[in-house]
Amino acid sequence: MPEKKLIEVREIRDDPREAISDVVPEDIRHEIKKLKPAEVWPSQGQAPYRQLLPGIFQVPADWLIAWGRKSSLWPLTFGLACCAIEMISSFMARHDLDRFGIVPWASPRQADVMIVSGTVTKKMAPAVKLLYEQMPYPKWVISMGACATNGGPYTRYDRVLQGVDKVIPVDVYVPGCPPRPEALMDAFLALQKKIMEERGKIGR
Amino acid sequence: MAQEPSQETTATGPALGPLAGLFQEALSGVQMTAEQTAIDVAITVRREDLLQVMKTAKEDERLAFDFLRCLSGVDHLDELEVVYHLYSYKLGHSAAVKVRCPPDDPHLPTVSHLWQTANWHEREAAELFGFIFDGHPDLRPLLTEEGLGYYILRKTHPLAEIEEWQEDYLKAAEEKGGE
Amino acid sequence: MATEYRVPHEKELETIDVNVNVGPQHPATHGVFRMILTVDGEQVVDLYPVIGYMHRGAEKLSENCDYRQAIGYQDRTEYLGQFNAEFCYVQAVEKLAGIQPPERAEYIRVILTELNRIASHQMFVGAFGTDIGLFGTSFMYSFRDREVIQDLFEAVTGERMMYAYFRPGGVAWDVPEDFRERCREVVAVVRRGIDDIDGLMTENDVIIARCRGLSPVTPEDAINWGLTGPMLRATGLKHDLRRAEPYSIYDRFEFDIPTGTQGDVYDRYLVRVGEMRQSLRIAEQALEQMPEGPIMAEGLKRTLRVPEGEVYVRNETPRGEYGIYLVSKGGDKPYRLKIRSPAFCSLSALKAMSVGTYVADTIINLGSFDIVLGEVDR
Amino acid sequence: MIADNPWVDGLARMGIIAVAIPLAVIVLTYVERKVLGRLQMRLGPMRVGPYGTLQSVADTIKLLTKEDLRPQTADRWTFELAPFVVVMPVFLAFVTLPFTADLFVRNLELGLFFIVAVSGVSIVGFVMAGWGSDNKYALLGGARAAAQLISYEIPLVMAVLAVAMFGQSLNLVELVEGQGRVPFVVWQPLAFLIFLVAGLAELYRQPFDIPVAESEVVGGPLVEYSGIRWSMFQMAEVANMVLISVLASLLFLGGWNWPLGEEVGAGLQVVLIFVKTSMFILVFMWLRGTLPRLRIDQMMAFCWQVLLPFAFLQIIINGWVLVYGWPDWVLGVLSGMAALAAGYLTYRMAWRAAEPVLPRLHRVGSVP
Repeated sequence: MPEKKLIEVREIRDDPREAISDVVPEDIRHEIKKLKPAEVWPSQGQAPYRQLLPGIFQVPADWLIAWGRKSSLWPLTFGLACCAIEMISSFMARHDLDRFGIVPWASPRQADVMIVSGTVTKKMAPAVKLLYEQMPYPKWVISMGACATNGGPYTRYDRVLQGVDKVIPVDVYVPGCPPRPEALMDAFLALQKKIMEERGKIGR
Repeated sequence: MAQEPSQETTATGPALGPLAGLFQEALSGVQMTAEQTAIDVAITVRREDLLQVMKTAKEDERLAFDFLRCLSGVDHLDELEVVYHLYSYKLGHSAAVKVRCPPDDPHLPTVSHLWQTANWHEREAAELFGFIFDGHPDLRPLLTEEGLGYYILRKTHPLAEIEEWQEDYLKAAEEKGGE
Repeated sequence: MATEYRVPHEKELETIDVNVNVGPQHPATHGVFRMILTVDGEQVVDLYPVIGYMHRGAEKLSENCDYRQAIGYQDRTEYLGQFNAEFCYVQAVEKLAGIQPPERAEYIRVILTELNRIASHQMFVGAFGTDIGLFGTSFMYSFRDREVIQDLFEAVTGERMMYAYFRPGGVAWDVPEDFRERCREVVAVVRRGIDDIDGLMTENDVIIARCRGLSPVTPEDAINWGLTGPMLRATGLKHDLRRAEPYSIYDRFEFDIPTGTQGDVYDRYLVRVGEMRQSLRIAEQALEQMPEGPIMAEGLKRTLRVPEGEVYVRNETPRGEYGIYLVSKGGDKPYRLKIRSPAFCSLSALKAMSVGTYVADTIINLGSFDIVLGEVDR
Repeated sequence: MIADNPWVDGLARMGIIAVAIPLAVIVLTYVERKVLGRLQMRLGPMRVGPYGTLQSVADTIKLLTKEDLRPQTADRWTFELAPFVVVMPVFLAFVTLPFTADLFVRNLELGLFFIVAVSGVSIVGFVMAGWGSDNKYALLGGARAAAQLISYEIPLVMAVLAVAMFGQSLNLVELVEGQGRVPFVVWQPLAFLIFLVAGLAELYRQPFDIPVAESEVVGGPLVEYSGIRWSMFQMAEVANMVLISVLASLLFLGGWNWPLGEEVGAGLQVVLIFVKTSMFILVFMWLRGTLPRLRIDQMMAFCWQVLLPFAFLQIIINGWVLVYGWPDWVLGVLSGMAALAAGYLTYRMAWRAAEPVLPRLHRVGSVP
């Protein structure tokens, strides 16, 4: 019965229009499970590798690993609004964040830093949170511009989230509307400083 | 090259452009009022006549409005208004058609079958002002989430309150942690 | 080409379509646009666009601002062609309030607007090249020139992006003394830069093989779908608001309107590159004609009060017809401000233009729209 | 010979290879970023170490200490083993690859055959990664990778076969020694071009980066991988680039020979092979910076409609020349003419006014 089979095919196919009803569709909302046991990573103020290394190697290992992490911060390609243009500018030839070893990656799995560049609306917030959760540890967040920090000029509108820190933890706030590329660069340097200061403890 | 369109006048001296007359000619049986805005002629029609007016505006030889520029909703508190800005690539003239409806019965006929671009414009107006465009193929919200329950761009909807600053949050968290 | 329909054989391998979610975070969506592709292998059979991830109420907030304060929201709405949006807004206020800006202000506005158009198209060229697979090289080349333009804007307005420099009645302050010389330098640099982009992309065989003949559009369809600007001109219709309904002082300049032939992706690209050259011509002419004199209309109050009325002002911005529908009921705040955004209207045609192409084609098709999400969602 | 015992000797040589490949990958990653930076009018890495030389070291440290995620819905073993399946063939192929006349692990009699056979395995790894990730992008990318890598394997093998026919051997050292002063590229330019293009496609780099296209499928099969597993894919890619470059310089550019003399000292041999290999690597990087991506159907059409027929043509020409004992220059002329024809055909294909792509809604299995 070929006709019947045709209808079956139609039924199996999930209608994209139905998937819209929720903010985040089912097909990108799978649970993320860490490979390591959950109690290893969020250790008590200590990075997990410290529990494996003998004491004498811990200090150099802290320094080396923190140095590696701060020297290759890969941000997530994630333009939200106007600030995204300045973010792109800072990756371009004039400002060239690649000098610091900062190259953008499109997949959250390979990213270390999330630059929230622009207004986060309430419709977008679940997606931002999901992207943050998809990033592997250790991970950092830079809130770029006034909109991401507290809503900026749009803070009094109904559908705008008043600051991305209501959804995900933020490490560095960059002021400005939009911040100049130099300001973003400064944020990266501040983040590098923070990583060096937090060495041995990262593994939140 | 071309000079400013002849119907253009300053806001101080509104002289009715020739388009108003064309509308009267083409739609003889329809009750309408014409006024001159700063650039275009604006025709106000009743909502029962809207579909006929739009159909004529698109298909009549003298009007030939083949392009719907913009569709805006306006909340006049006592009435809701939809303004259709039309343009004719063929004849190079433009006009606005206005239609009003009461806020508690915001039903209007759709024009998305005449101009496909009206599809999204009507969806947007419907979700932000609460219009119901009868005959629209898919009137679900476009810009906001579904099931919001209120219409943001209506004048009665207030702006959001500014939430507490993060500093306050941090202080509160510290106090909690300290206790 | 529609393949002939046949009923699948009983034992034939049965296939189902897969939904692929693209966005809101995806390198090819230029922001926070999302589309759900239903693909049959590599071919797109259905597409559902989702917008509104950046709906942040520029219209509502402008209605609660002073007439001059609302300029800032125009910048942030059209964040690639900021001057274009500001221009449209201040014209709307001027039309309603009956203000006539002085000559010099008009010329400054035209020069900056045209340079801003180039900057926006540079962004398009860069993003388009990345969509099509260039490893950032097109971006680097176009941003080299974009930075030069932005430097000029910074010297004039003090900001790199959100200028808020045009005011109802003129411009905020006069341009620097060496404006003419700097502008000429910028024009020369940008002209060389466009030649570089030509060499990198326009005659690239791979780009031609990818883009030519991809999702062509007829003028009738384009008008029906509400496409404006370069998208419309690519179909061969010679329609530019700067010519068709000349606003400001655009009737004083000589420029051509670049058009395509069949409205495909390659034509849209070519039209934009052609427009960059025309904008340079306009800017050069305006520089030569620019008079000395006041830059602000006289007799303006500190708080601008606009008489009752309404106006729909439309400008030709990099993406097409940008319209401001401004309703005033007297007082110092706009009663209603509606932004007719060109990218919003073009995007509504995305489904019709993409169904039947390959996944990779859909991506560059979307890239050729040159959407700005701030303007789509407002 | 490093040691007298063949086992100790072999293990020592393998150890050198196992250390040298990751080191070469680290260096090449840095070089690639620098070269691409220069192509794009910027500096590239500058801050980490002098002139950014420690950049890839820092990247490696970071990737090794990064969390290794696996999506909950992923197919566990397929997902976790895929990087190894991709990396292992590359290391295996290096086992028989001679760098100079006596710098190799083992010189197999069927060395060329071994390399071709082993490097075909990595396709399985991509399909595993694409399937196991439970991600639509990865699935699309895996399917694309399977289609592309299998298709381009055939012209690659054909080009290699042409060389083996002409060189009368499958032993790489013998093939290189047989070239002497005049490298094979002079006699078989067509095979050289086909090898280069197919090799580029095997590396899935621009313009053939369709499986991992960033603006379409966001890294394809690699999209769900993080940390060390992802870096294994990267290592496989760069090591593969070295493999193809070394192979190209061995098979077509005469390896450690040069036109100026028959007897080449060991030091000069290393320099020669290094220069020739670097040349190919730089060409690959240059192409990456300047060429956009092809569409999948164009890429497949190019393989099956241009590369494969011309590869067969090269083999037929070789057969004529060998059977009838014609002089070598006939082969060179015929192959050169065929190469020009192939180039012209490719040019025509690109410039041909494409037919408008019309919506094709009626498909097999859809409701009419």
